[in-house]
Amino acid sequence: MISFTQGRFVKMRWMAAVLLVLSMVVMAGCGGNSASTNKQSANTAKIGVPAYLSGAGAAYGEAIRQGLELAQSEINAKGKIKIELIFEDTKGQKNEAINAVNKLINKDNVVAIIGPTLSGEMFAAGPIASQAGVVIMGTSTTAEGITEVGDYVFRNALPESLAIPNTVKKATAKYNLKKVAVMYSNNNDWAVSGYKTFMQSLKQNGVEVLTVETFADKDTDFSAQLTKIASLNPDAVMVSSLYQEASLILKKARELGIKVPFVGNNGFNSPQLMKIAGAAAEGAIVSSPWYPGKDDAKVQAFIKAYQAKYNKAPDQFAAQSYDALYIMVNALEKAGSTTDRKKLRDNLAQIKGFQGVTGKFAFDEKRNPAMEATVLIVKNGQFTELK
Amino acid sequence: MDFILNPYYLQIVMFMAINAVLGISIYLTLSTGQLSLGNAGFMSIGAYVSALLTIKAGAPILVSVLCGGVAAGCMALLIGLPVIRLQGIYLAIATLGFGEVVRVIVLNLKITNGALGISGIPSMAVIFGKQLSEVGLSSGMGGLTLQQIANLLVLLVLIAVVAVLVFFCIRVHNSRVGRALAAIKADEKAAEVMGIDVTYYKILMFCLGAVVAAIAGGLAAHLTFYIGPKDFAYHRAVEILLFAVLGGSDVVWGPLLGAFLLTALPEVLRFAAEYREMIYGAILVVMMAFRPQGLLSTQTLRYIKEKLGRSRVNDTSTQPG
Amino acid sequence: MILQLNQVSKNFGGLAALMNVSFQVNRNEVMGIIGPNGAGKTTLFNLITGVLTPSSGDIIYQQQSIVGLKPHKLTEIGLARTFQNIRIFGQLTVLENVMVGAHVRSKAGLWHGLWKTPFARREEGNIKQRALELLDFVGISNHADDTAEALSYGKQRRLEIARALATEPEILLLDEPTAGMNETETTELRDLIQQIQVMGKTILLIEHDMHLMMSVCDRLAVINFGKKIAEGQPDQIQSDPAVIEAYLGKEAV
Amino acid sequence: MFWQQVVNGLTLGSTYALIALGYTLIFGVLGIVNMAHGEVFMFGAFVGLLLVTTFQLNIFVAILGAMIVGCLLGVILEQAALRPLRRRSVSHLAPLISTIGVSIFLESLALRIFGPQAQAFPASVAGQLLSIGPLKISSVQILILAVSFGLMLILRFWLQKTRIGKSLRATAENIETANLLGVNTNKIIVMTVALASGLGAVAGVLVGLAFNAVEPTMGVTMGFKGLAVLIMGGLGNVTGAMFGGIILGIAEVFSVAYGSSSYRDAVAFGIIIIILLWRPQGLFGAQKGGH
Repeated sequence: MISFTQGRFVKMRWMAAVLLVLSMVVMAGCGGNSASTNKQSANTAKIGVPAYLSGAGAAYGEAIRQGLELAQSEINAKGKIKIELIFEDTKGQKNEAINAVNKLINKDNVVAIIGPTLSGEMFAAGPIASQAGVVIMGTSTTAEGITEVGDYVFRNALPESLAIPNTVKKATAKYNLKKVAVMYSNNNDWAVSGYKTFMQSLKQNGVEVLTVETFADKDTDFSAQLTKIASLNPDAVMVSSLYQEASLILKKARELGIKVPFVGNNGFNSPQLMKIAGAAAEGAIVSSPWYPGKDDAKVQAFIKAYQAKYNKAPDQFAAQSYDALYIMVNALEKAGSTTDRKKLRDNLAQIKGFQGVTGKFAFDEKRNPAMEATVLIVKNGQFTELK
Repeated sequence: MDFILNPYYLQIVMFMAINAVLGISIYLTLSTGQLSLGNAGFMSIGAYVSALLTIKAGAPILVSVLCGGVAAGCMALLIGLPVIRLQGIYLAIATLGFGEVVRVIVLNLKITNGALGISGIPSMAVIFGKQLSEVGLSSGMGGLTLQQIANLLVLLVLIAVVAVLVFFCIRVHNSRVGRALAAIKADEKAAEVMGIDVTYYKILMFCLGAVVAAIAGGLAAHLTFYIGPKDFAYHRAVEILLFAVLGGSDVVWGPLLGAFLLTALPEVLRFAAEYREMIYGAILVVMMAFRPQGLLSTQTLRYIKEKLGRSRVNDTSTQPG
Repeated sequence: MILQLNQVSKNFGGLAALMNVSFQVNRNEVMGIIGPNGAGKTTLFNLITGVLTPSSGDIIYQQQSIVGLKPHKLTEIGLARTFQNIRIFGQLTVLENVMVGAHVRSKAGLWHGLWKTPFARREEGNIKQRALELLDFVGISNHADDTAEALSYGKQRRLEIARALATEPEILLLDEPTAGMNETETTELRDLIQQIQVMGKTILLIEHDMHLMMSVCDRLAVINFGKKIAEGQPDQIQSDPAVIEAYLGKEAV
Repeated sequence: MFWQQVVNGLTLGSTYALIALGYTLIFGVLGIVNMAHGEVFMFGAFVGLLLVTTFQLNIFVAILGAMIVGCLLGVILEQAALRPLRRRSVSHLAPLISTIGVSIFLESLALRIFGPQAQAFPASVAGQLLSIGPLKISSVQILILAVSFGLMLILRFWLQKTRIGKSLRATAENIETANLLGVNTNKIIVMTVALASGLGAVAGVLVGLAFNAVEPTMGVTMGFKGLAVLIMGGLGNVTGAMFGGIILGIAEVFSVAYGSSSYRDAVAFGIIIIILLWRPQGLFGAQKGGH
């Protein structure tokens, strides 16, 4: 026996809640319509791109999107094969990546997938694409064992297991390293993978590891770790992390008077490193297939076009995704079909001698890239080749 | 049928079922008016324990999932005992902290493979497929491929789990214990003075919630090939909370509705993915301000039942003519 | 003698709410506790029912110290109470409220509830039967299926009493049961208290309505500023100078 | 190394304390854990950053600006997420859930507006590095220490001695009674939330300065630490928040210096669990128990 006024309030609240849900459903309906209006012609290849477009790592997804879109506009202008890109936001989460990949394969009927952004996402989504017989190619998934999850899983991201030994070897020889400290972000799968490779190649080069310090992605205070490292006087510090933490580490380290070289994994490989760390970035060393300073017409043209379109310098994520789409188109042309998934896979696996902005490229028998990396060092605020 | 055979929709329905189980887990804890923000942590215990048991010890999935549940239940008991005597706020924060501690431990243990997570977990679909082909169904049946049958079986298993849990909740709700829980939720002190062992029931439901969350984790691990510490962070705990807040936590159908809506909406709202978190946040605030009991409450159910009852009465009255 | 307080004190921070209060309650009597607002009466109830623990002193119930026992244990051994500011379970139905009271006298756990075993069914049936009887007894059985919060104030008080009786107490503690009631309701409540006494229960009663107290109580204890200042039969109390001073101030003496 | 680590711990600890003061103030008056406090802190940091970089303002003006924006956010927070709940009796969990909603909203809003990358204050305002013997302390570190101790003292004085402070405490005791005594509790509550949020915003700028990074998820991480300090120092205890923060900072730094850095993030919550087992009222709380 609720009194009249109370009852009316209950009803109003109820209606407000229903309205909330209804409005969401209506919004959903509109979205569905706009998505289904896309039409395709015979020589259009639909390629799905699950990428980390919103959330903490959105910067990576954004660079990937821009690299792909630049390549798309160039390819479509040539006109032989037209590319339609369907982006899906994975928010860097595994379940989202699974849903996105499933949607792209089964609802949008894409011929291939470029993405997802993170190695962890690939570990979950790769087997699904493989099972469905759809090529899935990572442009930034550098962790160990990625392509082992399925026969249709490819990547054109230089695995850390190739890049880091290259860097460590060169740095050890150049600076005569005897004892080093190692730091890595221990909640980032990819950085942990890099750390493991660091430890292995340090061992191979006979370098002593004084201490291993960890931190987490998005940490901002590294003073405790670096104070400890400073007291041990290492010849160099190896860091496996994303550029954001790497830059802050460099800043703090220089503040605390650590002047030795810092050797990084792929995370160092970004213009942002110099932007955030400023002068503190001097002496940071990294291996990269992407080297903007390269004396190569293709590279310079890419940088120019990218600058013109997005008003900023491309980073490796943009470069690698740019190349990825060209590699994909190459294979599509050879396959002679824009819809045959199996043919595409077999032709993609045969790619050799492709010349992209990240250098000469081929897939090895495990669908990992065989490419060369240049060891770079930051000098006067620029990446230059370490010779 | 085509709809449900499409792996994309199938996957979404499977995630709905997992989320429904998670919704039930928080419903159980909330049924004594306690808020646990650690359900993502319990979920990760379930996921890791069951994944490791399946991979390293070759245990059957059912056994490993249940072991995960038991492990989480024991952890919940350890935390619950000291904390539950305190105000509700303490449990919320302590469980929040617990989730973080579990995450850090998972990051540091060798057996959990740190941030790299565990990949190559045998999925239920693959295992069912294998078993089906062993009994001679390798070419499928009734126009369905082997893979499709296996997928449908997985879905059936998940729906069965949800059904069992719903049955459990409804039966408990309508029993002597359920009445005690409702009393505790309404007024803890009065309930205690009326002779209800409040601490016992609070711990019981907290642990049950943990067990159910862990079962969801174990099942999820065997759906997705890969688990990593990122899957069980704070945002996951908030998502689980959302199921109960949106759907309601008075009756078990509430969190189920919440789980269904919040799993389906992101898919239909893909174009608005960037605003999703913002919408989630807004839902929490708006629901608390205007309808804290959630979309479905006891009153709503009663209202719906009356409506249905009335229309049925009308039907029969017009029938004889 | 069913309940005995020995030198019970309670301090909050540095403030003494009760100081060395002693009295005893005999079986099947109605014992009243009176005193001005803030004298410590409800604190006394909270101490007896285990909601608070005394700072010192002892409380004996049926030859056994009950200090430190939890409230639900105390209900189990036969103490039940109502609250000064009504605390019913508003979202539950009236019937369910009373059935909650029967919790302590029933056993069906999760398992029985889950499978609706014959035992559980029988027990639920009995509880329900008993609850309906109690609702009838306090005179609100026509509201059994309403939500409790929809009841009028006076009926909520009766519901609280029915709920307390459902715990099958030996001794019933009523904290200002007529607060907010009109005259007819108060009279009805007096009858109810007397009926409960006839059932063989002991009643401990806090009340401001002197008229009611004098007519219903067998004995009274008077508390002022945390101290017991008098104890005895109603007519003795009425003429006790200390009580008159406490109630009417010094000038009146 | 030991003393440098102590300096590191003190710096970190005083930032934790700064955040915890805001939590504590709101809990002390309203009995609510404001889960959105971390995000207010983060917004404050961004506002300070914007004022310094885009509007080229002096850092102290920027701090003031951040404080004003923080106060405004606090008022909005109170109106949107707390006041509607106070009008009717809801579960004590409602404000917790509702402020979690605000925190998620603000975090993703910041991601949209400011982008996910960490941004830094220009080197010119980041403060100089002072060398005292073997120790290296930046001027910002000293500033933070001074500000947090100063704020603690001011808060204590203000709560205990001033008229507004007294009505604040009356409200904390019992909202209804305070209302009866003629305290305008609505006004007091808005003021409390605004003040706490303003403090949070200032803390954001200072922490952004000290660690040279401002980014949208900093609210969550720092907010969690603030919660840990809140429990550690005792809910609603100003002194407890101060010293709890410092203890946590030092404990974390020393867990790195003499233990394993990988367990650093578990220290805070490990402490919570120990405290709850051993002394639920917090290190500095009065012996009253959790109820």
